[in-house]
Amino acid sequence: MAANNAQAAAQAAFEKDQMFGMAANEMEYRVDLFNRLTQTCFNKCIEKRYKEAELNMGENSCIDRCVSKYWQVTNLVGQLLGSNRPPM
Amino acid sequence: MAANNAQAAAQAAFEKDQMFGMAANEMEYRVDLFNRLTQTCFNKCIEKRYKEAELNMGENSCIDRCVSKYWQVTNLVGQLLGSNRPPM
Amino acid sequence: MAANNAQAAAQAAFEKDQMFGMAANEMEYRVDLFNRLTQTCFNKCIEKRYKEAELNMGENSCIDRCVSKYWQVTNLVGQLLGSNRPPM
Amino acid sequence: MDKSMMGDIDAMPEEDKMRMSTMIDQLQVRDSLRMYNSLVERCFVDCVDTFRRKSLDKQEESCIRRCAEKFLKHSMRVGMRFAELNQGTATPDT
Amino acid sequence: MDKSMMGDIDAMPEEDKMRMSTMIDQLQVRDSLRMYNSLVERCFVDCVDTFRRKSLDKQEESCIRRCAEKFLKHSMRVGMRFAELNQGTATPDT
Amino acid sequence: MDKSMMGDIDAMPEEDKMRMSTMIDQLQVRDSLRMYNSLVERCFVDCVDTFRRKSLDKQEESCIRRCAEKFLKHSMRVGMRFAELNQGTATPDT
Repeated sequence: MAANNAQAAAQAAFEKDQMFGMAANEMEYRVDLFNRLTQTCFNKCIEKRYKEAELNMGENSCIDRCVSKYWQVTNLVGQLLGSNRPPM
Repeated sequence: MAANNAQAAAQAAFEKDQMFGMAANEMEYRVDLFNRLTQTCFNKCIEKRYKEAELNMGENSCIDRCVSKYWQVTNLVGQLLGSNRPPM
Repeated sequence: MAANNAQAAAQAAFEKDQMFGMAANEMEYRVDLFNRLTQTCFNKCIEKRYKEAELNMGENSCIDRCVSKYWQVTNLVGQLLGSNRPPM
Repeated sequence: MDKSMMGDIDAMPEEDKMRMSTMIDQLQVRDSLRMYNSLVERCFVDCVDTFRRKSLDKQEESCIRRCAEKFLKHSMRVGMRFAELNQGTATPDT
Repeated sequence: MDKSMMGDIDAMPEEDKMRMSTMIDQLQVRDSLRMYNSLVERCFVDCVDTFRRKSLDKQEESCIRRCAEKFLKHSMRVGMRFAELNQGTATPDT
Repeated sequence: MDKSMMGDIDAMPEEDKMRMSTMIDQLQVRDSLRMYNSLVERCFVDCVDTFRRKSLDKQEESCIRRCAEKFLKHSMRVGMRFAELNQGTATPDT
Protein backbone atom coordinates (compact mmCIF):
# COMPACT_ATOMS: atom_id res chain seq x y z
CA MET A 1 0.00 0.00 0.00
CA ALA A 2 2.70 2.44 1.03
CA ALA A 3 4.76 1.22 -1.91
CA ASN A 4 1.78 1.77 -4.20
CA ASN A 5 1.41 5.30 -2.94
CA ALA A 6 5.08 6.00 -3.45
CA GLN A 7 4.88 4.65 -6.98
CA ALA A 8 1.84 6.74 -7.76
CA ALA A 9 3.59 9.81 -6.40
CA ALA A 10 6.68 9.11 -8.51
CA GLN A 11 4.46 8.67 -11.57
CA ALA A 12 2.67 11.95 -10.85
CA ALA A 13 5.97 13.78 -10.38
CA PHE A 14 7.21 12.29 -13.64
CA GLU A 15 4.15 13.44 -15.57
CA LYS A 16 4.45 16.88 -14.09
CA ASP A 17 8.10 17.11 -15.19
CA GLN A 18 7.00 16.06 -18.65
CA MET A 19 4.39 18.79 -18.74
CA PHE A 20 6.86 21.43 -17.64
CA GLY A 21 9.34 20.21 -20.24
CA MET A 22 6.73 20.55 -22.97
CA ALA A 23 5.80 24.03 -21.80
CA ALA A 24 9.47 25.03 -21.82
CA ASN A 25 9.87 23.69 -25.39
CA GLU A 26 6.81 25.64 -26.49
CA MET A 27 8.08 28.86 -24.99
CA GLU A 28 11.54 28.43 -26.45
CA TYR A 29 9.97 27.89 -29.86
CA ARG A 30 8.03 31.14 -29.65
CA VAL A 31 11.01 33.12 -28.43
CA ASP A 32 13.16 31.63 -31.19
CA LEU A 33 10.53 32.51 -33.82
CA PHE A 34 10.23 36.06 -32.51
CA ASN A 35 14.01 36.55 -32.41
CA ARG A 36 14.57 35.23 -35.93
CA LEU A 37 11.72 37.36 -37.26
CA THR A 38 13.16 40.44 -35.53
CA GLN A 39 16.70 39.85 -36.81
CA THR A 40 15.55 38.99 -40.33
CA CYS A 41 13.29 42.02 -40.74
CA PHE A 42 16.00 44.27 -39.30
CA ASN A 43 18.37 42.99 -41.98
CA LYS A 44 15.78 43.42 -44.72
CA CYS A 45 14.42 46.85 -43.73
CA ILE A 46 16.92 48.91 -41.78
CA GLU A 47 19.52 51.15 -43.33
CA LYS A 48 22.82 50.05 -41.76
CA ARG A 49 24.70 53.31 -41.68
CA TYR A 50 22.57 54.37 -38.71
CA LYS A 51 22.45 58.04 -39.63
CA GLU A 52 19.73 58.55 -37.07
CA ALA A 53 18.24 56.69 -34.14
CA GLU A 54 14.63 57.04 -35.36
CA LEU A 55 12.90 54.65 -37.72
CA ASN A 56 11.86 56.60 -40.81
CA MET A 57 8.56 56.16 -42.65
CA GLY A 58 9.97 53.78 -45.24
CA GLU A 59 11.50 51.59 -42.55
CA ASN A 60 8.28 51.54 -40.56
CA SER A 61 6.13 50.35 -43.43
CA CYS A 62 8.80 47.87 -44.48
CA ILE A 63 8.78 46.39 -40.96
CA ASP A 64 4.99 46.00 -40.94
CA ARG A 65 4.98 44.21 -44.29
CA CYS A 66 8.00 42.13 -43.38
CA VAL A 67 6.34 40.84 -40.21
CA SER A 68 3.19 40.08 -42.15
CA LYS A 69 5.02 38.18 -44.88
CA TYR A 70 7.18 36.32 -42.39
CA TRP A 71 4.02 35.21 -40.65
CA GLN A 72 2.62 33.93 -43.92
CA VAL A 73 5.81 32.02 -44.65
CA THR A 74 5.62 30.44 -41.20
CA ASN A 75 2.10 29.24 -41.97
CA LEU A 76 3.00 28.08 -45.45
CA VAL A 77 6.01 26.06 -44.32
CA GLY A 78 3.93 24.66 -41.46
CA GLN A 79 1.42 23.35 -44.00
CA LEU A 80 4.17 21.81 -46.12
CA LEU A 81 5.60 20.08 -43.06
CA GLY A 82 2.18 18.58 -42.52
CA SER A 83 1.75 20.15 -39.13
CA ASN A 84 -1.75 21.50 -38.90
CA ARG A 85 -1.00 23.51 -35.80
CA PRO A 86 -0.81 27.24 -36.30
CA PRO A 87 2.62 28.73 -35.59
CA MET A 88 1.35 30.03 -32.24
CA MET B 1 21.37 3.73 9.79
CA ALA B 2 18.33 5.50 8.41
CA ALA B 3 20.50 8.56 7.88
CA ASN B 4 23.04 6.42 6.04
CA ASN B 5 20.34 5.05 3.79
CA ALA B 6 19.03 8.51 3.03
CA GLN B 7 22.53 9.70 2.22
CA ALA B 8 23.15 6.74 -0.08
CA ALA B 9 19.85 7.40 -1.83
CA ALA B 10 20.72 11.08 -2.29
CA GLN B 11 24.11 10.08 -3.66
CA ALA B 12 22.50 7.61 -6.10
CA ALA B 13 19.99 10.21 -7.27
CA PHE B 14 22.82 12.67 -7.75
CA GLU B 15 24.84 10.24 -9.86
CA LYS B 16 21.79 9.46 -11.94
CA ASP B 17 21.20 13.16 -12.61
CA GLN B 18 24.82 13.44 -13.64
CA MET B 19 24.43 10.54 -16.07
CA PHE B 20 21.31 12.04 -17.62
CA GLY B 21 23.05 15.39 -17.92
CA MET B 22 25.95 13.76 -19.76
CA ALA B 23 23.60 11.91 -22.08
CA ALA B 24 21.77 15.16 -22.84
CA ASN B 25 25.07 16.89 -23.64
CA GLU B 26 26.04 14.05 -25.96
CA MET B 27 22.76 14.17 -27.82
CA GLU B 28 22.87 17.93 -28.16
CA TYR B 29 26.36 17.66 -29.59
CA ARG B 30 25.22 15.21 -32.27
CA VAL B 31 22.19 17.25 -33.20
CA ASP B 32 24.32 20.39 -33.37
CA LEU B 33 26.86 18.61 -35.61
CA PHE B 34 24.14 17.30 -37.90
CA ASN B 35 22.43 20.69 -38.16
CA ARG B 36 25.64 22.57 -38.94
CA LEU B 37 26.61 19.96 -41.52
CA THR B 38 23.18 20.20 -43.14
CA GLN B 39 23.19 24.01 -43.26
CA THR B 40 26.79 24.20 -44.45
CA CYS B 41 26.37 21.68 -47.28
CA PHE B 42 23.11 23.34 -48.33
CA ASN B 43 24.99 26.62 -48.65
CA LYS B 44 27.85 24.99 -50.57
CA CYS B 45 25.82 22.80 -52.94
CA ILE B 46 22.33 24.16 -53.55
CA GLU B 47 21.46 26.66 -56.21
CA LYS B 48 19.59 29.43 -54.36
CA ARG B 49 17.18 30.56 -57.06
CA TYR B 50 15.09 27.46 -56.36
CA LYS B 51 13.97 26.98 -59.95
CA GLU B 52 12.71 23.55 -59.04
CA ALA B 53 11.93 21.56 -55.93
CA GLU B 54 14.00 18.52 -56.95
CA LEU B 55 17.69 18.07 -56.27
CA ASN B 56 19.48 17.74 -59.61
CA MET B 57 22.34 15.32 -60.31
CA GLY B 58 25.07 17.87 -59.69
CA GLU B 59 23.54 18.86 -56.37
CA ASN B 60 23.18 15.22 -55.30
CA SER B 61 26.80 14.35 -55.89
CA CYS B 62 27.92 17.62 -54.32
CA ILE B 63 25.94 16.75 -51.18
CA ASP B 64 27.51 13.29 -50.93
CA ARG B 65 31.03 14.65 -51.22
CA CYS B 66 30.30 17.57 -48.93
CA VAL B 67 29.08 15.24 -46.16
CA SER B 68 32.14 13.06 -46.64
CA LYS B 69 34.57 15.96 -46.49
CA TYR B 70 32.80 17.52 -43.53
CA TRP B 71 33.16 14.24 -41.70
CA GLN B 72 36.87 14.18 -42.44
CA VAL B 73 37.24 17.73 -41.16
CA THR B 74 35.45 16.74 -37.96
CA ASN B 75 37.94 13.93 -37.45
CA LEU B 76 40.92 16.07 -38.36
CA VAL B 77 39.98 18.87 -35.97
CA GLY B 78 39.23 16.29 -33.29
CA GLN B 79 42.79 15.00 -33.62
CA LEU B 80 44.22 18.50 -33.44
CA LEU B 81 42.23 19.19 -30.28
CA GLY B 82 43.85 16.12 -28.81
CA SER B 83 40.57 14.37 -28.25
CA ASN B 84 40.91 10.79 -29.30
CA ARG B 85 37.21 10.18 -29.25
CA PRO B 86 35.64 9.78 -32.68
CA PRO B 87 33.09 12.48 -33.50
CA MET B 88 30.28 10.00 -32.86
CA MET C 1 3.85 19.79 12.36
CA ALA C 2 5.15 17.10 10.02
CA ALA C 3 3.18 18.75 7.24
CA ASN C 4 4.75 22.06 8.13
CA ASN C 5 8.21 20.54 8.01
CA ALA C 6 7.50 18.96 4.64
CA GLN C 7 6.22 22.26 3.32
CA ALA C 8 9.27 24.10 4.58
CA ALA C 9 11.53 21.51 2.98
CA ALA C 10 9.69 21.83 -0.34
CA GLN C 11 10.01 25.60 -0.13
CA ALA C 12 13.73 25.33 0.58
CA ALA C 13 14.25 22.92 -2.31
CA PHE C 14 12.31 25.27 -4.57
CA GLU C 15 14.45 28.25 -3.59
CA LYS C 16 17.58 26.24 -4.14
CA ASP C 17 16.43 25.24 -7.63
CA GLN C 18 15.77 28.88 -8.33
CA MET C 19 19.27 29.83 -7.22
CA PHE C 20 20.84 27.15 -9.39
CA GLY C 21 18.74 28.26 -12.34
CA MET C 22 19.94 31.84 -11.89
CA ALA C 23 23.55 30.72 -11.66
CA ALA C 24 23.15 28.68 -14.85
CA ASN C 25 21.67 31.71 -16.65
CA GLU C 26 24.56 33.85 -15.49
CA MET C 27 27.14 31.35 -16.69
CA GLU C 28 25.44 30.91 -20.05
CA TYR C 29 25.42 34.64 -20.49
CA ARG C 30 29.17 34.88 -19.91
CA VAL C 31 29.95 32.00 -22.20
CA ASP C 32 27.72 33.48 -24.88
CA LEU C 33 29.44 36.86 -24.53
CA PHE C 34 32.88 35.30 -24.74
CA ASN C 35 31.98 33.20 -27.78
CA ARG C 36 30.46 36.09 -29.69
CA LEU C 37 33.44 38.27 -28.87
CA THR C 38 35.84 35.55 -30.03
CA GLN C 39 33.98 34.92 -33.29
CA THR C 40 33.50 38.62 -34.03
CA CYS C 41 37.15 39.57 -33.45
CA PHE C 42 38.29 36.57 -35.49
CA ASN C 43 36.17 37.84 -38.38
CA LYS C 44 37.46 41.40 -37.99
CA CYS C 45 41.16 40.64 -37.47
CA ILE C 46 42.21 37.35 -39.03
CA GLU C 47 43.30 36.93 -42.60
CA LYS C 48 41.12 34.11 -43.98
CA ARG C 49 43.51 32.52 -46.43
CA TYR C 50 45.33 30.92 -43.49
CA LYS C 51 48.78 31.10 -45.06
CA GLU C 52 50.29 30.24 -41.72
CA ALA C 53 49.18 28.89 -38.36
CA GLU C 54 50.76 31.69 -36.32
CA LEU C 55 49.12 34.99 -35.49
CA ASN C 56 51.22 37.77 -36.98
CA MET C 57 51.98 41.07 -35.25
CA GLY C 58 49.21 42.95 -37.03
CA GLU C 59 46.67 40.31 -36.06
CA ASN C 60 47.83 40.29 -32.45
CA SER C 61 47.44 44.01 -31.96
CA CYS C 62 44.14 43.96 -33.83
CA ILE C 63 42.85 41.28 -31.44
CA ASP C 64 43.86 43.27 -28.35
CA ARG C 65 42.12 46.41 -29.59
CA CYS C 66 39.11 44.46 -30.81
CA VAL C 67 38.57 42.89 -27.38
CA SER C 68 38.97 46.26 -25.72
CA LYS C 69 36.48 47.96 -28.04
CA TYR C 70 34.01 45.08 -27.78
CA TRP C 71 34.15 45.44 -24.03
CA GLN C 72 33.40 49.15 -24.29
CA VAL C 73 30.45 48.46 -26.58
CA THR C 74 29.12 45.96 -24.05
CA ASN C 75 29.26 48.61 -21.35
CA LEU C 76 27.79 51.29 -23.58
CA VAL C 77 24.85 49.14 -24.66
CA GLY C 78 24.35 48.06 -21.04
CA GLN C 79 23.98 51.73 -20.06
CA LEU C 80 21.52 52.37 -22.87
CA LEU C 81 19.43 49.39 -21.79
CA GLY C 82 19.28 50.98 -18.36
CA SER C 83 20.97 48.09 -16.67
CA ASN C 84 23.48 49.41 -14.23
CA ARG C 85 25.14 46.08 -13.77
CA PRO C 86 28.55 45.72 -15.34
CA PRO C 87 28.73 43.09 -18.11
CA MET C 88 30.51 40.72 -15.74
CA MET D 1 7.63 36.30 -24.43
CA ASP D 2 4.79 37.04 -22.07
CA LYS D 3 3.23 35.07 -19.30
CA SER D 4 -0.19 35.07 -20.93
CA MET D 5 0.98 32.40 -23.39
CA MET D 6 0.25 29.72 -20.81
CA GLY D 7 -3.52 30.07 -20.91
CA ASP D 8 -4.42 27.52 -18.28
CA ILE D 9 -1.91 28.61 -15.68
CA ASP D 10 -4.68 29.83 -13.38
CA ALA D 11 -6.21 26.37 -13.13
CA MET D 12 -3.06 24.85 -11.61
CA PRO D 13 -2.45 24.04 -7.98
CA GLU D 14 -0.57 26.76 -6.11
CA GLU D 15 2.81 25.01 -6.09
CA ASP D 16 2.72 24.29 -9.83
CA LYS D 17 1.79 27.89 -10.51
CA MET D 18 4.84 28.96 -8.57
CA ARG D 19 7.07 26.54 -10.42
CA MET D 20 5.69 27.55 -13.82
CA SER D 21 6.06 31.19 -12.99
CA THR D 22 9.69 30.67 -11.92
CA MET D 23 10.41 28.76 -15.10
CA ILE D 24 8.92 31.54 -17.21
CA ASP D 25 10.90 34.15 -15.29
CA GLN D 26 14.14 32.27 -15.84
CA LEU D 27 13.48 31.80 -19.55
CA GLN D 28 12.77 35.53 -19.76
CA VAL D 29 16.01 36.41 -18.02
CA ARG D 30 17.91 34.06 -20.30
CA ASP D 31 16.18 35.52 -23.32
CA SER D 32 16.94 39.11 -22.37
CA LEU D 33 20.60 38.30 -21.67
CA ARG D 34 20.86 36.70 -25.10
CA MET D 35 19.16 39.68 -26.68
CA TYR D 36 21.67 41.95 -24.94
CA ASN D 37 24.59 39.89 -26.28
CA SER D 38 23.19 39.79 -29.80
CA LEU D 39 22.53 43.54 -29.80
CA VAL D 40 26.13 44.21 -28.73
CA GLU D 41 27.42 41.90 -31.45
CA ARG D 42 25.26 43.41 -34.19
CA CYS D 43 26.11 47.02 -33.40
CA PHE D 44 29.80 46.21 -32.98
CA VAL D 45 29.89 44.44 -36.35
CA ASP D 46 28.08 47.29 -38.10
CA CYS D 47 29.84 50.21 -36.42
CA VAL D 48 33.43 49.24 -35.58
CA ASP D 49 35.85 48.57 -38.41
CA THR D 50 39.17 50.10 -37.55
CA PHE D 51 41.55 48.83 -34.90
CA ARG D 52 44.24 51.46 -34.72
CA ARG D 53 43.33 52.38 -31.15
CA LYS D 54 42.07 50.61 -28.09
CA SER D 55 39.12 52.93 -27.49
CA LEU D 56 36.01 53.74 -29.45
CA ASP D 57 36.23 57.07 -31.24
CA LYS D 58 33.35 59.59 -31.15
CA GLN D 59 31.97 58.45 -34.47
CA GLU D 60 31.92 54.79 -33.50
CA GLU D 61 30.31 55.61 -30.20
CA SER D 62 27.46 57.58 -31.74
CA CYS D 63 26.98 54.86 -34.36
CA ILE D 64 26.62 52.32 -31.54
CA ARG D 65 24.09 54.51 -29.73
CA ARG D 66 21.95 54.99 -32.82
CA CYS D 67 22.22 51.32 -33.75
CA ALA D 68 21.10 50.13 -30.31
CA GLU D 69 18.30 52.66 -30.10
CA LYS D 70 17.11 51.84 -33.59
CA PHE D 71 17.18 48.12 -32.91
CA LEU D 72 15.13 48.53 -29.75
CA LYS D 73 12.52 50.63 -31.57
CA HIS D 74 12.45 48.07 -34.36
CA SER D 75 12.05 45.26 -31.87
CA MET D 76 9.12 47.01 -30.17
CA ARG D 77 7.37 47.59 -33.47
CA VAL D 78 7.86 43.96 -34.48
CA GLY D 79 6.46 42.91 -31.10
CA MET D 80 3.31 44.97 -31.66
CA ARG D 81 2.68 43.65 -35.17
CA PHE D 82 3.42 40.13 -34.03
CA ALA D 83 0.90 40.41 -31.19
CA GLU D 84 -1.78 41.64 -33.63
CA LEU D 85 -1.20 38.64 -35.90
CA ASN D 86 -1.38 36.32 -32.91
CA GLN D 87 -4.71 37.80 -31.94
CA GLY D 88 -6.05 37.94 -35.47
CA THR D 89 -6.56 41.71 -35.35
CA ALA D 90 -4.21 42.53 -38.22
CA THR D 91 -5.70 44.75 -40.91
CA PRO D 92 -6.30 43.50 -44.46
CA ASP D 93 -3.70 43.73 -47.18
CA THR D 94 -2.21 47.09 -48.07
CA MET E 1 18.67 12.26 -33.72
CA ASP E 2 17.52 8.71 -33.13
CA LYS E 3 16.94 6.76 -29.97
CA SER E 4 19.47 4.11 -30.89
CA MET E 5 22.27 6.46 -29.98
CA MET E 6 21.97 5.44 -26.34
CA GLY E 7 23.25 1.89 -26.81
CA ASP E 8 22.85 0.66 -23.27
CA ILE E 9 19.35 1.96 -22.75
CA ASP E 10 17.96 -1.59 -22.59
CA ALA E 11 20.09 -2.46 -19.58
CA MET E 12 18.52 0.28 -17.45
CA PRO E 13 15.89 -0.18 -14.77
CA GLU E 14 12.36 0.49 -16.00
CA GLU E 15 12.00 3.95 -14.44
CA ASP E 16 15.30 5.19 -15.88
CA LYS E 17 14.32 3.90 -19.29
CA MET E 18 11.14 5.92 -19.07
CA ARG E 19 13.01 9.03 -17.97
CA MET E 20 15.64 8.64 -20.72
CA SER E 21 12.98 8.09 -23.32
CA THR E 22 11.09 11.20 -22.22
CA MET E 23 14.30 13.21 -22.32
CA ILE E 24 15.03 12.02 -25.85
CA ASP E 25 11.47 12.80 -26.94
CA GLN E 26 11.68 16.31 -25.58
CA LEU E 27 15.05 16.96 -27.21
CA GLN E 28 13.56 15.72 -30.49
CA VAL E 29 10.57 18.01 -30.19
CA ARG E 30 12.87 20.93 -29.41
CA ASP E 31 15.09 20.03 -32.32
CA SER E 32 12.25 19.77 -34.81
CA LEU E 33 10.77 23.10 -33.66
CA ARG E 34 14.17 24.73 -34.16
CA MET E 35 14.48 23.11 -37.57
CA TYR E 36 11.06 24.49 -38.48
CA ASN E 37 12.10 28.01 -37.41
CA SER E 38 15.39 27.83 -39.25
CA LEU E 39 13.72 26.55 -42.43
CA VAL E 40 11.25 29.43 -42.33
CA GLU E 41 14.07 31.92 -41.83
CA ARG E 42 16.20 30.50 -44.63
CA CYS E 43 13.45 30.40 -47.22
CA PHE E 44 12.19 33.84 -46.23
CA VAL E 45 15.68 35.32 -46.57
CA ASP E 46 16.26 33.67 -49.95
CA CYS E 47 12.80 34.25 -51.47
CA VAL E 48 11.35 37.50 -50.10
CA ASP E 49 13.01 40.78 -51.01
CA THR E 50 10.36 43.33 -51.77
CA PHE E 51 8.09 44.93 -49.22
CA ARG E 52 5.62 46.90 -51.27
CA ARG E 53 2.70 44.76 -50.14
CA LYS E 54 1.65 42.93 -47.01
CA SER E 55 1.10 39.58 -48.70
CA LEU E 56 3.35 37.16 -50.52
CA ASP E 57 2.94 37.32 -54.29
CA LYS E 58 2.63 34.18 -56.42
CA GLN E 59 6.31 34.13 -57.29
CA GLU E 60 7.44 34.43 -53.69
CA GLU E 61 5.04 31.74 -52.61
CA SER E 62 6.25 29.23 -55.16
CA CYS E 63 9.86 30.08 -54.31
CA ILE E 64 9.11 29.33 -50.65
CA ARG E 65 7.48 26.02 -51.57
CA ARG E 66 10.44 24.89 -53.69
CA CYS E 67 12.93 26.10 -51.11
CA ALA E 68 11.27 24.20 -48.27
CA GLU E 69 10.84 21.06 -50.35
CA LYS E 70 14.40 21.20 -51.57
CA PHE E 71 15.74 21.72 -48.08
CA LEU E 72 13.82 18.73 -46.76
CA LYS E 73 15.11 16.50 -49.56
CA HIS E 74 18.61 17.77 -48.94
CA SER E 75 18.27 17.13 -45.23
CA MET E 76 17.11 13.55 -45.84
CA ARG E 77 20.02 12.85 -48.14
CA VAL E 78 22.49 14.28 -45.64
CA GLY E 79 20.91 12.11 -42.96
CA MET E 80 21.42 8.96 -45.06
CA ARG E 81 25.07 9.74 -45.86
CA PHE E 82 25.70 10.69 -42.27
CA ALA E 83 24.27 7.41 -41.02
CA GLU E 84 26.51 5.47 -43.42
CA LEU E 85 29.59 7.26 -42.12
CA ASN E 86 28.52 6.57 -38.54
CA GLN E 87 28.21 2.89 -39.33
CA GLY E 88 31.38 2.73 -41.38
CA THR E 89 29.54 1.55 -44.49
CA ALA E 90 30.51 4.49 -46.68
CA THR E 91 32.04 3.55 -50.03
CA PRO E 92 35.67 4.36 -50.88
CA ASP E 93 36.71 7.58 -52.50
CA THR E 94 35.13 8.59 -55.80
CA MET F 1 34.26 29.85 -18.29
CA ASP F 2 36.02 29.24 -15.01
CA LYS F 3 34.74 28.05 -11.69
CA SER F 4 35.90 31.16 -9.90
CA MET F 5 32.95 33.05 -11.34
CA MET F 6 30.76 31.77 -8.51
CA GLY F 7 32.51 33.74 -5.78
CA ASP F 8 30.58 32.41 -2.80
CA ILE F 9 30.75 28.76 -3.72
CA ASP F 10 32.97 28.02 -0.72
CA ALA F 11 30.34 29.20 1.71
CA MET F 12 27.82 26.59 0.53
CA PRO F 13 26.92 23.36 2.30
CA GLU F 14 28.81 20.35 0.99
CA GLU F 15 25.95 18.89 -1.09
CA ASP F 16 25.22 22.20 -2.81
CA LYS F 17 28.89 22.63 -3.62
CA MET F 18 28.85 19.24 -5.27
CA ARG F 19 25.71 20.07 -7.24
CA MET F 20 27.06 23.46 -8.32
CA SER F 21 30.34 21.91 -9.34
CA THR F 22 28.57 19.25 -11.42
CA MET F 23 26.43 21.89 -13.08
CA ILE F 24 29.52 23.94 -13.96
CA ASP F 25 31.27 20.84 -15.30
CA GLN F 26 28.33 19.98 -17.51
CA LEU F 27 28.04 23.51 -18.85
CA GLN F 28 31.76 23.41 -19.61
CA VAL F 29 31.44 20.11 -21.47
CA ARG F 30 28.51 21.47 -23.44
CA ASP F 31 30.43 24.62 -24.19
CA SER F 32 33.52 22.81 -25.40
CA LEU F 33 31.47 20.48 -27.63
CA ARG F 34 29.80 23.51 -29.17
CA MET F 35 33.16 25.16 -29.64
CA TYR F 36 34.40 22.03 -31.38
CA ASN F 37 31.39 22.03 -33.73
CA SER F 38 31.73 25.70 -34.50
CA LEU F 39 35.46 25.38 -35.19
CA VAL F 40 34.81 22.53 -37.63
CA GLU F 41 32.12 24.56 -39.37
CA ARG F 42 34.24 27.70 -39.64
CA CYS F 43 37.33 25.95 -41.03
CA PHE F 44 35.24 23.86 -43.42
CA VAL F 45 33.47 26.95 -44.76
CA ASP F 46 36.74 28.85 -45.20
CA CYS F 47 38.88 25.99 -46.59
CA VAL F 48 36.68 23.63 -48.61
CA ASP F 49 35.11 24.89 -51.80
CA THR F 50 35.34 22.20 -54.44
CA PHE F 51 33.37 18.98 -54.45
CA ARG F 52 34.84 16.97 -57.27
CA ARG F 53 36.11 14.28 -54.91
CA LYS F 54 35.00 12.65 -51.72
CA SER F 55 38.24 13.27 -49.82
CA LEU F 56 40.08 16.37 -48.72
CA ASP F 57 43.07 17.16 -50.92
CA LYS F 58 46.46 18.11 -49.42
CA GLN F 59 45.82 21.81 -49.78
CA GLU F 60 42.47 21.68 -48.07
CA GLU F 61 43.88 19.58 -45.28
CA SER F 62 46.71 21.96 -44.51
CA CYS F 63 44.30 24.91 -44.70
CA ILE F 64 42.10 23.18 -42.11
CA ARG F 65 45.12 22.58 -39.84
CA ARG F 66 46.27 26.17 -40.00
CA CYS F 67 42.73 27.47 -39.56
CA ALA F 68 42.11 25.36 -36.45
CA GLU F 69 45.49 26.18 -34.94
CA LYS F 70 45.07 29.85 -35.64
CA PHE F 71 41.60 29.91 -34.16
CA LEU F 72 42.80 28.25 -30.97
CA LYS F 73 45.65 30.74 -30.58
CA HIS F 74 43.24 33.57 -31.25
CA SER F 75 40.81 32.18 -28.71
CA MET F 76 43.54 31.93 -26.05
CA ARG F 77 44.64 35.50 -26.65
CA VAL F 78 41.06 36.74 -26.45
CA GLY F 79 40.67 34.81 -23.20
CA MET F 80 43.73 36.52 -21.68
CA ARG F 81 42.63 40.02 -22.68
CA PHE F 82 39.12 39.30 -21.53
CA ALA F 83 40.36 38.17 -18.11
CA GLU F 84 42.41 41.36 -17.74
CA LEU F 85 39.37 43.50 -18.47
CA ASN F 86 37.32 41.50 -15.98
CA GLN F 87 39.94 42.13 -13.31
CA GLY F 88 40.47 45.76 -14.23
CA THR F 89 44.17 45.26 -14.98
CA ALA F 90 44.02 46.30 -18.62
CA THR F 91 46.57 48.93 -19.60
CA PRO F 92 45.53 52.44 -20.66
CA ASP F 93 44.75 53.35 -24.23
CA THR F 94 47.36 52.70 -26.91
